Amino acid sequence: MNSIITYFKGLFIGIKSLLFGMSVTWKELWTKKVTQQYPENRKTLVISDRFRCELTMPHDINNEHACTACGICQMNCPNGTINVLSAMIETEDGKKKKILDTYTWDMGMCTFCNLCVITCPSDAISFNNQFENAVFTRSKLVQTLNHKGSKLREKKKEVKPQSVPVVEDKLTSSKEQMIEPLVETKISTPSDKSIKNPKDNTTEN
Amino acid sequence: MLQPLELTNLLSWLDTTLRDSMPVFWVLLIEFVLVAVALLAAYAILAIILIYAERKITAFFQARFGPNRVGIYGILQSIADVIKILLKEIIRINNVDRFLFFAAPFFMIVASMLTFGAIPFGKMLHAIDFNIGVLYVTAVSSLGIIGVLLAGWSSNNKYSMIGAMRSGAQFVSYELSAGFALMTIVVLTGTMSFSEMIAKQEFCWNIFNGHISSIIAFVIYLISGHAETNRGPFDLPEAESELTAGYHTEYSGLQFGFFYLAEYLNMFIIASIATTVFLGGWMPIQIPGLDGFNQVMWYIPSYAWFFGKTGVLIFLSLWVRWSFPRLRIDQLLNLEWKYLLPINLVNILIMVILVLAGLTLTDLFPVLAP
Amino acid sequence: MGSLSLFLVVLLTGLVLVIAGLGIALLLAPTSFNLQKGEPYECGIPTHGTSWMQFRVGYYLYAILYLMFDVEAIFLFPWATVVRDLGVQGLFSILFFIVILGLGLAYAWKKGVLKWK
Amino acid sequence: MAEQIIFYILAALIAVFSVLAVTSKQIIRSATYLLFVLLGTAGLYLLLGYHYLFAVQIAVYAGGVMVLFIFAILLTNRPGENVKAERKDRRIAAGITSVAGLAFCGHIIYWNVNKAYTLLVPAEQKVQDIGLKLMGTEKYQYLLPFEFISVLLLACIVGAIMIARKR
Repeated sequence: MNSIITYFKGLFIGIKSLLFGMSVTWKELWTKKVTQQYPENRKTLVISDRFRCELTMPHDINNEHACTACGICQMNCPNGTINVLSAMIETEDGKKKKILDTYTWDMGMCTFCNLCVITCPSDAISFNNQFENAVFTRSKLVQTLNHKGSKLREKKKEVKPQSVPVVEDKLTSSKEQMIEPLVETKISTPSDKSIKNPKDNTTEN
Repeated sequence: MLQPLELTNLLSWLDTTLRDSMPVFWVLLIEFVLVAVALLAAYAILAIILIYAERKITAFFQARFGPNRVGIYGILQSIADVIKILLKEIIRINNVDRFLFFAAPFFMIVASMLTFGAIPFGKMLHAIDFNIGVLYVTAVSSLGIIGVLLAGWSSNNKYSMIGAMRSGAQFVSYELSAGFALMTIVVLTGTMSFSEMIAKQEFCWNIFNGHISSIIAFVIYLISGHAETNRGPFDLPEAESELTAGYHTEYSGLQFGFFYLAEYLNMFIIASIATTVFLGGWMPIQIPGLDGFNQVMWYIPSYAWFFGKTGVLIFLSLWVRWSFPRLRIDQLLNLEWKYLLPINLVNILIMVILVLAGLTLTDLFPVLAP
Repeated sequence: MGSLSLFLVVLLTGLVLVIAGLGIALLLAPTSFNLQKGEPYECGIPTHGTSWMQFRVGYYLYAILYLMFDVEAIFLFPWATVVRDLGVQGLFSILFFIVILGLGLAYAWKKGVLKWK
Repeated sequence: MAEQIIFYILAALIAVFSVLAVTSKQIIRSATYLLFVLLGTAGLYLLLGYHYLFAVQIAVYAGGVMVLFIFAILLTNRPGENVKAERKDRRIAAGITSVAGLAFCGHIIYWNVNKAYTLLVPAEQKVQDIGLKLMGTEKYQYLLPFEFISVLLLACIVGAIMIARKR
């Protein structure tokens, strides 16, 4: 008897739940369609700021960048995507100095993990939002990031006197901490330093 | 009655002019060729329309646009698909049973074509009209399962084999329910011929005529018909996440296309049989006594009524398909053998009682009888 | 003759559709030979053994149950067309028939045949 | 005339596929050839105008029995293997028996074909008539056998379940 009751109960509950499921899809049928029609909506397309598309090395109007050719990004890259070639030059005052010669980045091997950007001590590189990256040959994926004839930006002492020791701290600190700033320092421009610094100081204390 | 858009006048005019000008043999030959061409054209065009409609409606159920690149609103998409599938290589697989591998698509297409030919598309648009119409349709459509089983067997592929076995078990199970559901209506109308059935539904569709019993039969027929076509929540034989493509995994190019074609046409056939048996077929909506209204309804040609009703049922099938997750095989067989079949047997007896006690609508209100 | 010839026409239409389709495809479609192309489509590792092997008994049981009920349905169809003429006597004779077959279904249910293991 | 041509085509198909069904080395192909034989028989029924019987033949044999055959073949140990050829003396004996059977049946059919031919007139059978005959209780009506069929089918179900469950 009990089994008969469960049989009919199951039947009616089944019918009810089926009708409920169909009502859900019926509503879905009339919802606004969210598909982006890509080439047509190029003008209005919004790409999230956090989206990592292409590694770039920002240059200012004087064709200067911030890369000191230290090679930390190259060492931190898990795939060996980055290749930093440096050159030695002699400055006016007779000192020998290492400067950047070519900075190549192979997009085909990049996993866009952002480690290079996080670890860069001088915030010379960043990911931009330029997402249309398709090319016809694989060799075109290998890009040279520093512009022709560019040189290292001279440091202005008054902007951030404390920035250098902090960066060193970060490098010597343990590797787990490196994951943490991932969210905050999406695009590290020099102006971001003011946000980043208090955080680093707290971890230090 | 004035019926300006019907094809009946055209057809009878064609027949008489042919008969006047040449011997009977040639007339018959020409008419047969015309029937064949019409069927082929209808088959192909319906397949193209159905594929487009399915893709578009599916997209809307999933909050996206669907095909909209090839032609305006993507209407040329399925034509492009047809051309593509014709240009695809038919790959020769090692270790298959070549004769059966080749023969399987024939079973699929011939079964669906023989069923397709028995559908009354409109007034006089009816190729095969046996007096056992309903039984003929259930019998012939069961040939398709042979195609599925042979395809699965001959491929010598484990996925295909399992898919075919599941499909066989599923098809034979649900074939029973479909047959019994149609039998309920045969009890009600007392005829198995499609044309007589339609004639009896002039003022009162069968689904209303046998009220409770008819509606149960209708729902059961839709469920089991849907299951027979291996679609929607019942697509275990080709469950792509576990069996790749089921019984037609090894088929490529147009040979695969035939399976695809037969699947879509079977969807249409199930919907159109349900239309004919339960919803009055090509008969327009008629209300006894309101001659003016009936006349207006007749201005809409009968084939438009037929395709309209069938289209609604196809939409229902797509709606179900995109609403529910796939069943497990034990759930599938339970649904048939523990729920649908016993309910069906009881339902037939209820219908017999309704008929004998004079409780059907046409018995209660004789004005509804044709 | 009329229905038979129309049936033949429809049958031939179906056959012609497949043959013509395959013919067009063979003319238009490219062919190329590749040793790996003819392999059975599986997970990527070469197939182990044949797939023509022994299967479980469950499928067979469902098929035989189906056959019984199919034969029953075939016998019920002629009866279904004459329910009105037969009256109450027909109802009782068919009630007996259906109940006996219902017993068969109940037996199968009780024995656990309908349970997929 | 056209009916005769169709009849001869169907007869040839049935004969050829019967032979193939027996001689084929693969059991699944045998089953398929047998299916063609059964479909040919269905064609003969259609030729005679027995639409009901035609549908029964297709529904039961194509839909039911063939599926059952294929599932049953898959129950055997190695369904994909070729059947071994019989010993030569057995083959000769089988050949002689079948030829003798053919001669015997052929003789009977040949001498009685004129009588049968006058008896059988192709005519469309109405299903309603079949239904009335099947359910009637008078002479040449078949209610009792009809009811017994249900008992027979019940016995079949029970038997099949018993056999299959023993495995």
